[in-house]
Amino acid sequence: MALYSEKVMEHFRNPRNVGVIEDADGVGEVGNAKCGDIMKMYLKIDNDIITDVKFETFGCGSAIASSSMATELIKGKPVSEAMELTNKAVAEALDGLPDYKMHCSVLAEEAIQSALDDYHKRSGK
Amino acid sequence: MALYSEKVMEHFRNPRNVGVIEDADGVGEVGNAKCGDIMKMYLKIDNDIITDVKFETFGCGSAIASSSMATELIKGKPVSEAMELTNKAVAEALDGLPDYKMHCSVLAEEAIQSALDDYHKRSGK
Amino acid sequence: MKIYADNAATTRVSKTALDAMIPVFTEMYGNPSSLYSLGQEAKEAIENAREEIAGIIGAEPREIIFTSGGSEADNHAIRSAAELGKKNGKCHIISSAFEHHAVLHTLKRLEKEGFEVTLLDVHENGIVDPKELENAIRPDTCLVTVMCANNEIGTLQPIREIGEICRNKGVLFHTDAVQAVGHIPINVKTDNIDMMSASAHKFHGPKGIGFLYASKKVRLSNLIEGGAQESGRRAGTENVPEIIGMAAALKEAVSNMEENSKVMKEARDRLIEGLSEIPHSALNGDRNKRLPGNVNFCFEGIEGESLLLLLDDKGISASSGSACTSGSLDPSHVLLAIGRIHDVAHGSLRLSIGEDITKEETEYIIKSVKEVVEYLRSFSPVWRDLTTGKKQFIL
Amino acid sequence: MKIYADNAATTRVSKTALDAMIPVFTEMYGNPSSLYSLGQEAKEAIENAREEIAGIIGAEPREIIFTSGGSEADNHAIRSAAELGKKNGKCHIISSAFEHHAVLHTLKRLEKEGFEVTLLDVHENGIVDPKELENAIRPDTCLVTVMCANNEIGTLQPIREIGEICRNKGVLFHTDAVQAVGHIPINVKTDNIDMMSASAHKFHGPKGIGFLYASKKVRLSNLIEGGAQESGRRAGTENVPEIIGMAAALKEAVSNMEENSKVMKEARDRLIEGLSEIPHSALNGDRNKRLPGNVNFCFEGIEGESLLLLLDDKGISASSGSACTSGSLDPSHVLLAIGRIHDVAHGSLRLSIGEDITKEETEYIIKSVKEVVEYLRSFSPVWRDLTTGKKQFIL
Ligand SMILES: Cc1ncc(COP(=O)(O)O)c(C=O)c1O
Ligand SMILES: Cc1ncc(COP(=O)(O)O)c(C=O)c1O
Repeated sequence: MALYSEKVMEHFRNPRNVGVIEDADGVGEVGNAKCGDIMKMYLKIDNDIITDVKFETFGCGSAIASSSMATELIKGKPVSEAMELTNKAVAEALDGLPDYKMHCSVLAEEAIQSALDDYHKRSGK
Repeated sequence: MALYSEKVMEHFRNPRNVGVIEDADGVGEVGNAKCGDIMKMYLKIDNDIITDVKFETFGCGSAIASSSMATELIKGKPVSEAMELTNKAVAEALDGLPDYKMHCSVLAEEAIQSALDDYHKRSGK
Repeated sequence: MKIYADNAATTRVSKTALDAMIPVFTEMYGNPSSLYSLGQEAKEAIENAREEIAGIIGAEPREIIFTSGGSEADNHAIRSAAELGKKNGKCHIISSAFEHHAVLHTLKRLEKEGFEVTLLDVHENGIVDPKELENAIRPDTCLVTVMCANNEIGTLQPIREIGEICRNKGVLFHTDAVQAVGHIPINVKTDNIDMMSASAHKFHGPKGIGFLYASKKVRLSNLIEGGAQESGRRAGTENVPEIIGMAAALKEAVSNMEENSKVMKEARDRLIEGLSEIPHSALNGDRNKRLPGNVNFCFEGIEGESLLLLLDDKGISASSGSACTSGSLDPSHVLLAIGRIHDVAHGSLRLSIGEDITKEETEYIIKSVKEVVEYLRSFSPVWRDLTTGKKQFIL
Repeated sequence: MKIYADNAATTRVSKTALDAMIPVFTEMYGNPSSLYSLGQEAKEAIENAREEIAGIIGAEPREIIFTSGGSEADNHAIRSAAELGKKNGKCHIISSAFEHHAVLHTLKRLEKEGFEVTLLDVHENGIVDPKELENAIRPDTCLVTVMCANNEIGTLQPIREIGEICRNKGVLFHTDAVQAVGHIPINVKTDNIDMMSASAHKFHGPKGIGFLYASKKVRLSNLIEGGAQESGRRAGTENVPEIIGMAAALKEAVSNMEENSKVMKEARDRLIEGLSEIPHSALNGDRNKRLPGNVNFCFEGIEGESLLLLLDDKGISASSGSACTSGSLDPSHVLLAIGRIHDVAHGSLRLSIGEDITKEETEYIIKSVKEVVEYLRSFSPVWRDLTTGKKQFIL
């Protein structure tokens, strides 16, 4: 009954895929500082496969962990699969989030979707 | 800050002048069982001197101690002096009573006065 | 000999409970609302305590709210039900004539605010009649609050039946189980209880902590406003050590309940037998439907306080009615409620024994009470009038 | 290194307080309302505690009411004043915008019941202006409640001046002194205080116990109804061990106050100096008129919770605003009240140090906070926007 699961803490402490992709094929940013959470996702996509993904997050422990987990879940996956990513999948992969932190996983889902939208827009699909 | 002073407890534990005077010159009873306190005083009076006094009390610790102390205060004293006995004197002689127990000392005063009234009535004074 | 026979007033904190508390005071001292480990450890500990307690009474953890004791729990439950009732235009509450003051005084306040209160008769045996309760329920009744076990005479109320009636009529049912929890089996589900108050210091837990069980279907309003502790239903930094002490004490009490109950009942029955030998005495409350540790007598011709003080001198701690009402001059409202007239009600004695009572102690109590009653009667003007025929014996 | 720097949330129970409590749990366990020796010993002990506490704050013993903590004391004081006010047709209350929720939420409830509440501005420095208070008082003002020291930013309010104004205008003055008692000198008489709340766990006493000082001229109504404890003003069996623990802790805190204060101020000032070196940071609350142990900063571009968790990993327990408000998504109402905009208020850190802080620990905290802030900024999209000029720095 700690605040967060071991998994959340592990991803929070050692977030995967932190950073920026300068020549990203899709970038998405969701949330706002007023609410205390902003996530920015950078995607590198090759042949409809997400070959690289990076994130930047301003937010609480679960926001950082959710970002990290979301990037892990889509890295190396086809775009079509990434488009199916749900916040529930992110939360589950983290062994759950406290009720009042579920919105962090929602943000992660939205950040990915937003980056994918950007990719689709740019690539004219 | 015990419930009662040492003096009260001492008189409660070893009440003086407990009992009955069969051939009393004055008898007084005050209080009622409904309120939880009844005191009965028996006086033997010789030449306007209270030569003996006994009491019976139904009541709490301070009622018993007040009865005991009151009898001590008037024993061997002239009737005139006994008539001056106040509840305050009884309470003070007991090193004080809790506020909500002061009525016990009042009862003791009244019991004495009632017995003296009886004596006066009987003796036609 | 030193015998503590006032366990209905309060109990000694058990070693188990104390041992559970001490490290919390000095090591696990974090605030459960704090995010860092020390705080979350404390949070985890109180949630474990909540789960433990919920399990014992057949509730869900979220249905347990920690309070500062039985009085707060009673106030919280009744005020909440009243507020709900008011919203629905239901301003009638049913209770019994011999509830604890935490209930009765709360109801008195509500009367001033426009509520109507029916207090059920508790009869000579100190037990509410479920039929009478059923008849008292009206369309505008918003709450029935009847205690589980009376704190003075120990009589057990037909909680399950009352709960069933309330459920059928759609009326909320609260029970003040402060004297019962940890002493007799209670299951809020099978006993049809919507709200229940308990206090740790009655079952060898610490003073100043208790809990309110409130079924998840009941929306509580706050008695104490502030932070979001207890899911927003009770503000204030949690009394972590005492919550943990309470859970430990309850667990211990419940696991030894059967055994303890047997010991206490045996002693209780011997005490009743022995004290009944005192002439012009009477047991208060039903002979059998009473708490395992409760013995309550009236002795005609004497007054309770002097009896207590002399028993104290003999090493016996006992009480004359509720501890809370001492300092008052009126005799116990409980004894009046079961029909004892004032004169007799003043001469009452409550012995509430613990599970560690020995046969030797039991006999010592009987002997001591007999001696003291006889002594006090020896110079009681009331006793004189009774024995000389000037007054009629009541008992 | 393990450093507990969240003493404003709660404190470790001192050895003195624990040692005072332990024998009460298992030996002096009588109910203070009981007449026999064991009960009267407990009664005597709590009355001694009451006298001790009263002496420390310049009150009379009968002006101290024991409560289950600061929240209950706040609720009790405010509700009582409101009830008195209502009787006299006075339904206006003045408070400040950054009170603890125990005060603010009680006021919100009163608003629903028809009261009008004016919340005074606390300005950028986190201090109420007595002139503004004076101007806010109306003929129908029944209560002014302004805290002694803020729990988040530690700013000290001009209590004595506020009290004087209230006294002159004939308005009751309550102060929530939960953060101040035991930490700075307070005398209810010279500080013109009519009612004051305190909580033991903020000065190394136990959780779940506090007190309300209420001048004898104030007639309190009951928040918790029931038995006649606390002269009929607060029902419920007294939390004897914790009352005694509280008195012991307060006595200790007050006798070491000067010394402790010196140590803490030195560490506080060094922390402020050190953390000010972090670019785009700002101290919250007045630089000098603050509690000896309070340091509160905003760091632009990062969020508080992740800061806390990483500090926890480094052994430092700290907080981001009131412990009670964690779990909420809104940034602290206190930081908003002093004019911090949401974006910045999210990135706050409160360090509330104890009297046992060492120079080494102070330096370790500075180093750790710098590291963590830098790390979090390294992947903060907000920080990127600020440093790349896409957004303007606020701090
Ligand atoms: C200023 C202030 N008031 C009231 C309280 C509430 O005190 P408690 O948690 O003891 O109820 C606190 C602490 O939580 C506080 O800091
Ligand atoms: C039946 C009953 N209800 C309520 C209470 C109040 O409990 P507390 O003193 O813990 O507030 C008591 C005991 O005093 C009690 O016996």
